[in-house]
Amino acid sequence: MTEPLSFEKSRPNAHGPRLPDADVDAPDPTAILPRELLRARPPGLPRLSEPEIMRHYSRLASLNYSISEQFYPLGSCTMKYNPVVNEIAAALPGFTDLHPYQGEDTVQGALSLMWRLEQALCAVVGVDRVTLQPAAGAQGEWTALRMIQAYHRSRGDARTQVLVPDSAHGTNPASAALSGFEVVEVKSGPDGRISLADLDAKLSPKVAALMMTNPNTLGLFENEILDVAELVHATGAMLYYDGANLNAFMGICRPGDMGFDAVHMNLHKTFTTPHGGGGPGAGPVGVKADLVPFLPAPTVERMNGQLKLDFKRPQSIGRVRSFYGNFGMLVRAYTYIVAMGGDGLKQASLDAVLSANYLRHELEGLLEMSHGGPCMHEFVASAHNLAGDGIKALDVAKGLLERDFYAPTIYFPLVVPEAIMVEPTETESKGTMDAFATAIKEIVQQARESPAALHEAPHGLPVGRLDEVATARQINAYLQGQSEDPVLRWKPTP
Amino acid sequence: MTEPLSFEKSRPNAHGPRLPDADVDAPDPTAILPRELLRARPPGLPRLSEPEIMRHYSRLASLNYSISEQFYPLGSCTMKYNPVVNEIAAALPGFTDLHPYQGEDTVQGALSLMWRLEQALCAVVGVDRVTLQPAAGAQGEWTALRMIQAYHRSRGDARTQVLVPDSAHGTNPASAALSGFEVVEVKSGPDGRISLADLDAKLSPKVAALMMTNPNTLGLFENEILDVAELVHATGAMLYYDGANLNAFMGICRPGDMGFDAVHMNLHKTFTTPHGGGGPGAGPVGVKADLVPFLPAPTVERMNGQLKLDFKRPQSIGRVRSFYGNFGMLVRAYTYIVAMGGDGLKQASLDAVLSANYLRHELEGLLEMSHGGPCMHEFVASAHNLAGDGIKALDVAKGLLERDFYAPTIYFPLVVPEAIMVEPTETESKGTMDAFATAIKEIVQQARESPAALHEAPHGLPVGRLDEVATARQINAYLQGQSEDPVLRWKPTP
Amino acid sequence: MAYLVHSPEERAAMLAAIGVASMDDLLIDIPPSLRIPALELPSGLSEFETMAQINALAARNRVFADRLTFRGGGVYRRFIPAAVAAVTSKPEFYTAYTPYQPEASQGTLQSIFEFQTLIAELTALDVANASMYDGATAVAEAAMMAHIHTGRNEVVVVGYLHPEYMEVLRAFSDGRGIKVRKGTEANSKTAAVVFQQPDFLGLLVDAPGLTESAHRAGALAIACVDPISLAILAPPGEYGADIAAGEGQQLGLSPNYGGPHVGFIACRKDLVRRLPGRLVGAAHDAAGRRGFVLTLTAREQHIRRERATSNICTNHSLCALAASVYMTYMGADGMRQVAEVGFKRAHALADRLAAIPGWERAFPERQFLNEFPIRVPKGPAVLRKLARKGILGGLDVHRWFRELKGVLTFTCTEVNDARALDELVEALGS
Amino acid sequence: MAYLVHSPEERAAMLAAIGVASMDDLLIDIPPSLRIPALELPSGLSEFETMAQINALAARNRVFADRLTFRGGGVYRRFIPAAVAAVTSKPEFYTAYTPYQPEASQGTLQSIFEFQTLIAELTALDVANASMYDGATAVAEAAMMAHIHTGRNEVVVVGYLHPEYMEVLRAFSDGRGIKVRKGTEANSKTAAVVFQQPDFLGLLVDAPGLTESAHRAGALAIACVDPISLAILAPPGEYGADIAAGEGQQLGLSPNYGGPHVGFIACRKDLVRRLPGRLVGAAHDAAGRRGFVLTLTAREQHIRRERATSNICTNHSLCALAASVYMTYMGADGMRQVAEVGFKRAHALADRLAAIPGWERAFPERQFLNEFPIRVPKGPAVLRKLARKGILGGLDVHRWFRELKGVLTFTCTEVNDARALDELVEALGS
Ligand SMILES: Cc1ncc(COP(=O)(O)O)c(C=O)c1O
Ligand SMILES: Cc1ncc(COP(=O)(O)O)c(C=O)c1O
Repeated sequence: MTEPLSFEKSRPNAHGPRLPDADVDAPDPTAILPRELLRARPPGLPRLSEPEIMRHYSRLASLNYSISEQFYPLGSCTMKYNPVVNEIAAALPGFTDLHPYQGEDTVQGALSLMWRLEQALCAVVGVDRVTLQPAAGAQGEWTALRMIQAYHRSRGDARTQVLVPDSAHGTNPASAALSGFEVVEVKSGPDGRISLADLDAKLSPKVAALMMTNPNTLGLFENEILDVAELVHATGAMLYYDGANLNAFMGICRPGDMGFDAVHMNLHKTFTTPHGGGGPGAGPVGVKADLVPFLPAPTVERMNGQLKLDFKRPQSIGRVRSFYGNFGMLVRAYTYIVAMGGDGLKQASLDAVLSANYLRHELEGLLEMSHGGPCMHEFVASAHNLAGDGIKALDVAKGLLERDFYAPTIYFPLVVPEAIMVEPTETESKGTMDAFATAIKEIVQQARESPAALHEAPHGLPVGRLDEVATARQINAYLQGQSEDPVLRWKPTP
Repeated sequence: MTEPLSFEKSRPNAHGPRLPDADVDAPDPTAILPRELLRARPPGLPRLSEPEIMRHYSRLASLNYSISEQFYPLGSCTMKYNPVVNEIAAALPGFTDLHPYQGEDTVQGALSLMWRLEQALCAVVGVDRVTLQPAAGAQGEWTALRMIQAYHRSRGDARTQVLVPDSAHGTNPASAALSGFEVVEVKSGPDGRISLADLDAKLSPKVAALMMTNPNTLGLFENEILDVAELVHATGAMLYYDGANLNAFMGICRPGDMGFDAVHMNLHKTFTTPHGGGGPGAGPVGVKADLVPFLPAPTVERMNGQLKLDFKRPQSIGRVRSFYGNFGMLVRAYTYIVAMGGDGLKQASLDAVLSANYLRHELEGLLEMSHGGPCMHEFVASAHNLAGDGIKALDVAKGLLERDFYAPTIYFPLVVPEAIMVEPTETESKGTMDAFATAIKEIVQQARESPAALHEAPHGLPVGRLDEVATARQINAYLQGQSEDPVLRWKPTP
Repeated sequence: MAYLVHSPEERAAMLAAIGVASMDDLLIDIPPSLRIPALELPSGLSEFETMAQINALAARNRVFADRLTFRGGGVYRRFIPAAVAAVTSKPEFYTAYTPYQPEASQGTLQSIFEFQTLIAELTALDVANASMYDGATAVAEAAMMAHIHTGRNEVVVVGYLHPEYMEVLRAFSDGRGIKVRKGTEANSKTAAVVFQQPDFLGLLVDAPGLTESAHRAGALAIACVDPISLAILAPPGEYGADIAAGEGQQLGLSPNYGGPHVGFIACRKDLVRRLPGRLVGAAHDAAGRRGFVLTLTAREQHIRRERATSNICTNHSLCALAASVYMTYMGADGMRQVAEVGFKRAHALADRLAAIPGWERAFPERQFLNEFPIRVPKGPAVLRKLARKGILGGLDVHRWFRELKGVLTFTCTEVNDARALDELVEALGS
Repeated sequence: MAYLVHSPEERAAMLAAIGVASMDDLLIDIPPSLRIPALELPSGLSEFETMAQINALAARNRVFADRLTFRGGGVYRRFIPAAVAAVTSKPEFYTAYTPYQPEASQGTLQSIFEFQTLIAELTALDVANASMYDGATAVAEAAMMAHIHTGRNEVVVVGYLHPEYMEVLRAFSDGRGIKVRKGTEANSKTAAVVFQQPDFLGLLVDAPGLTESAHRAGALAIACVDPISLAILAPPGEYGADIAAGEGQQLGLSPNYGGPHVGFIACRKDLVRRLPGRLVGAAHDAAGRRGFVLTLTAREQHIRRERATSNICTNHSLCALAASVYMTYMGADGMRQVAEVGFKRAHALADRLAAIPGWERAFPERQFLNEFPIRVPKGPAVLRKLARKGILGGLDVHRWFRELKGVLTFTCTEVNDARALDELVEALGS
């Protein structure tokens, strides 16, 4: 099945929507506004009738794999079941129809939800306060680093470096750079954990913070985390927690207890807000007391039995985005937390760890494992052992697509060659994991017996492997004026 | 893609739902109720967690073709676009959460909707009153026949026969039989219309009614309808209109004006309530004044500015189902009528006729047409011309499935050999119809060049042609005690 | 005119392709005297204005909170898992037709096959059909099955069958010349004995005994059952009833002012060929893959025409799907739990109501599950008082049964939390 | 514990397969001192109880009817076609991740490609990206692009830019050592001139003139635009602005108490490599079939890490999808019509409000579209009075701008019908 672009289906004067009339006595814009402020040519939007539009998007939807239909073991992304009741909660008019500039007395339910969510997240990660403002994980990182920067500056301490492990996610160094820091990489040791020796070597009074995730991106718990924290704190630097991997230990242990000073969480991972094909998410940041004065404004505060938005925070780093965060996602995450409870969240993490270890065990012997077990909620395998047959991680991924599974994260973390990062989550059954292991077994066999066929995977999907290199080349040609086709957008054939 | 049965995925003690506790002091049922009234063995329902259930049904959904994704030219079924706003209207708590035994003063909005819908339907078909009670078209037929029966009986006239054209839908004779009538078939003439001569021959004082649809199931307007009506009425019989084909002439002409005394409508065809994979629908029946006393109770009446349910209808045929009809479907139909308006409904019918004639024209030369044109909103072609290649209507249907189209109605009406009944409706674009014509062209070519391949169609769907004969044989074996497999339900392997 | 597609240019192009000058040329078969100039209805509205109208209608209804709804009588407020609407609102399900082309309809077909199995399990009978319109027509169709099967022309209804089901049963019977009799005993003319368990008032009947006496007379036993009750109560199959029929609204469907709901019907093996409506069975393709098809269609109107077992065509598939999702979500344990919660709360409430001066249990010697009759002074006034406090009180059944003056039936389910019971009792006291 | 899957038996079987005795054996890497006994949160609830809590929270908010909402300030009530939610609520869209595997993500990829095209058409610029978090971050990222492109370290903001966008621009700039200056003129240090059209008060600015003067100083011109306004107003591409950025909430998204909404950003061809975030391009497979892929990823954090154009990863795809459905549904004509309806109603309202004794247009010499500032005596009291009557009156902008004491901005869109304007004026009179 394929589907043309809406632009390609468009016809002039196709039946369009009926809309209300103005019904007041007032002149047309063209009668009042100066000509140079008016649009000369109408925008080339497609013109399609409602029945055609609905079919168009229904057909597009059916071209996607998604958690709703497929196992989606995308490591580092915690693709767990998105509860339908969350969607109902978030669609309540009592939430969706609130204007962000309504009076606080008219939004006590919304503020209460934010307050309670903040309390719950504080309990999960062990911090003193949480800001719900950041729109996603990356923005949470940057928000936290700006608070750390403000903290140091407030003490007259102009620190210029941020340490980032070599296994870190790309947003970590990018967020550090966006905050004006120099990024210094810290090496992993042979056991996949951060090298204390290298850390020691890189630490200095110039260092503002070390960014870590735990379990790290190899799925391994940083068992020397307390030593790491001591080393870092000893130099006056702060410890930052990238919460992408929080699903590993809710109710089991807490980043705050490990010594982390600031923690971002991805509500669109751990707390089941759907990923939407690339967002929106939400990236709240929790901080220990030292950093509280620097939280973005406004915070939600309780005063005289009423909840208020507190904008008067003199040391605040200010605003990182408009309004109060992705409120709709906060509703979903809070609904999830209420339904799961403390007991449920803990069992979720236990099951996530159990599932990952089970699936890891089933794949051992088929794929190389990056490091010894046990793992936490995810593990990194490698297609390295298939290299002799000319097979790469990419081929394994495509072989999985062909077998009705989404693919694990591949080529990340960078420290593992041909990395295949698998995160089953707690909401996948043993039966599904067994079927996945069987698929990997088939693929490994196919790699040996008919690698050429595997190179051509996936078959039976809407398209085969797409030539991304050619695309990049064509864009280049366009940007250099050698071609009329922008490649990045549809253009009518002249 | 395939999907096991929920029963096959079930595991004992799989994580189930949390439910509220009773929270009151009261004994267990087992402590009070006599043992012989208690269940001995729990029912064998599947046990699955919510994430698994949602994936199960999501995967099942993706195995279906539907109007939302495919052209669905199922003749006689009017598979037009189902507006999404109808679903929103029907899901309003102000409608869904009404108990049927609430006081009338608390449901004035609901009664008003029913009242207005009745008025609108009266206007569309040209009758005096409409009952909204019947659950579907077939029930509407039966309801109307019972009213006609009651009418004759009220006049001391015990008529025992109902005339049904040979091209009629199966529900027509079945509904007549259910009402205790003897069914007498009336022949079609060579032009596909009812034969006046045969009608005349079959009419007698024993005849209670003639059931007709117009345009008839061949998509042809019964151009002698006024003569038919005169003949029928002259014998004291009534004329009944099967409204399945009403989409052909809303705003163009009215069954009431043609002489029909009772008219059923399929809201799930003409008025866009979705068909749900086999219902629920709604089959309101409109009647002329003579039949009004016999309408099912209750009707909605206006008294002192309030709307009331009127149960006191002494001549009523009584109730044909519980409560007041498929109210949720009435909401959808009314929403559609408001959005379309009189002008829109008329244009819908004009476009439906135009589309059918256009597609008919494009297919002429590829398939045989049952009769000459013009047609109304649908037309009947035949695979007869492919018989030389051993190709049947069924093969054409499967070839269409393979090409991402749902199939037309086949083998109906019975009067056309290898019938292929095509109804494009007004909500399919010219582009879609052109693509369909191209697909038929390909199939006709394939029928000539490689009929064996066409016999094996469809490829690429979840299953190939299923052996229905074997199924019937296995059921037979089960029913005769020769097999343990009920075939009609899943059974655990012992 | 919201849901049209063609542009004026396309209309012209199609007319030209057909080779006619105007739409009138396509409508030549319609006698000119029949043509009307326009449809006398208001003009179409924008979606925004349409919804404003519809919202205004919805706002003119009064919705009682589920927790404060104690009225049942065949339609109940229950917890409906969000999963249900998430499934039934999938366009792939709700915009498909009856699955005539099995290869392109496996989603619908498999879900019906699962529904048939779920109902068969719940009723402990051999086979269930794809669905009926509602409980009333399911019971009536069951009686028709018995009539065909036994060749007998009388149906005996024992006890308090839902009065609307009774009316529909009479309507169905009337056409076929079958006599419906209220009574207690079958005789040699009786095709079937019909009883409801629990009955319309919520009371339990001696289903095993009634079944046995029906069989003694050579009649079939038709049990009209509440599907949730079957998590606790003996199912028809366990006590030997031949046909089970009932209303599935409680399985995940909203009250909806009475519809659409869903009827179900299940029977013993030897009655399968008498079943009305659709039946789905397992089948295989040439490659040996399992799939599902409509089967035993020789019973149905499109094949058998006037000799069909029923005229039903469109049934209530999507509601059956809702019921399947509900039953699969709840499982046997979940259904048992909600049945027990309702039982306990109703028993607690019955005691508290019977303690109100002047109030008394209507049939104190009879057992009930989660709905029960209570005799009160001035029922209508009580109900009006409760309504003023936002409570939808019991159902006044006197409307249907002369002998039940002053009798209200109250219902409790898992949505009526303990605090709601307090509120009801307080409201009555005040 | 609603969303778990494993049975106790399966947990045991998996532990056994792994070869460990208990979960503790899998958690050995966690220092015992870090283990906590339990999470200090209430126990989980049933779905029914969960929703009772959430419904209670929602009920503690006051929703103003859309037709009686005259407050804007960056977030607007508009007609949202039902089609929008019908698309975005499809699980195939909302439960997918960023489309890393193109063969299994064509639905998401093609819809983003369409979004990019729609935004490019609307802004009349060459290329748009896949989406940003919101209007504020889109404007800030646009300024970062200008900084990278020109190598200059100052951004000049002209006129009334949304105060929250200004704050975010400052936050972004602060980290990168860029100076943000309010002013009117660019100079040789200026990377970009930023202006909003219409501005925060709803007033039109001389966008062509500002663009020209930016270019004269060698700076880029960044236009922060209202997408609906572009159906009427000259788009950035027509007057030569280099980058357009803005907030897409009006394109089919609810106010949602401020989010999620969606930011968009479009630019001239020569700035494409500076764009933050995802970009989708057309590609072909070996069989020549067209598909879509994420492309130019060398700009992004997962490849370029600390040298990426931005740190953005997860963006607002589903909101961009909503905007695409909206724009496709409305088409150029539909967008023009709603823009005109808002324009006319706002002009009618402005006249009526300015006629109230003591009230006067705040910038009578300036043009506006559908939002306008008006100076009133005792603004806060006026708003309180309106709120009591169910009307969400204008926005008091004094909160952000000291010079605008007593100034309220009122907004009209297609949802504020003529009768609603009457009600507003009547309420003010009473
Ligand atoms: C380890 C890690 N850190 C940070 C992020 C960034 O989060 P977001 O995509 O929400 O910005 C991700 C998400 O992909 C991640 O996996
Ligand atoms: C011509 C005709 N009459 C009657 C019916 C029966 O309608 P329903 O399926 O709603 O009972 C149909 C529907 O298939 C039909 O096409």
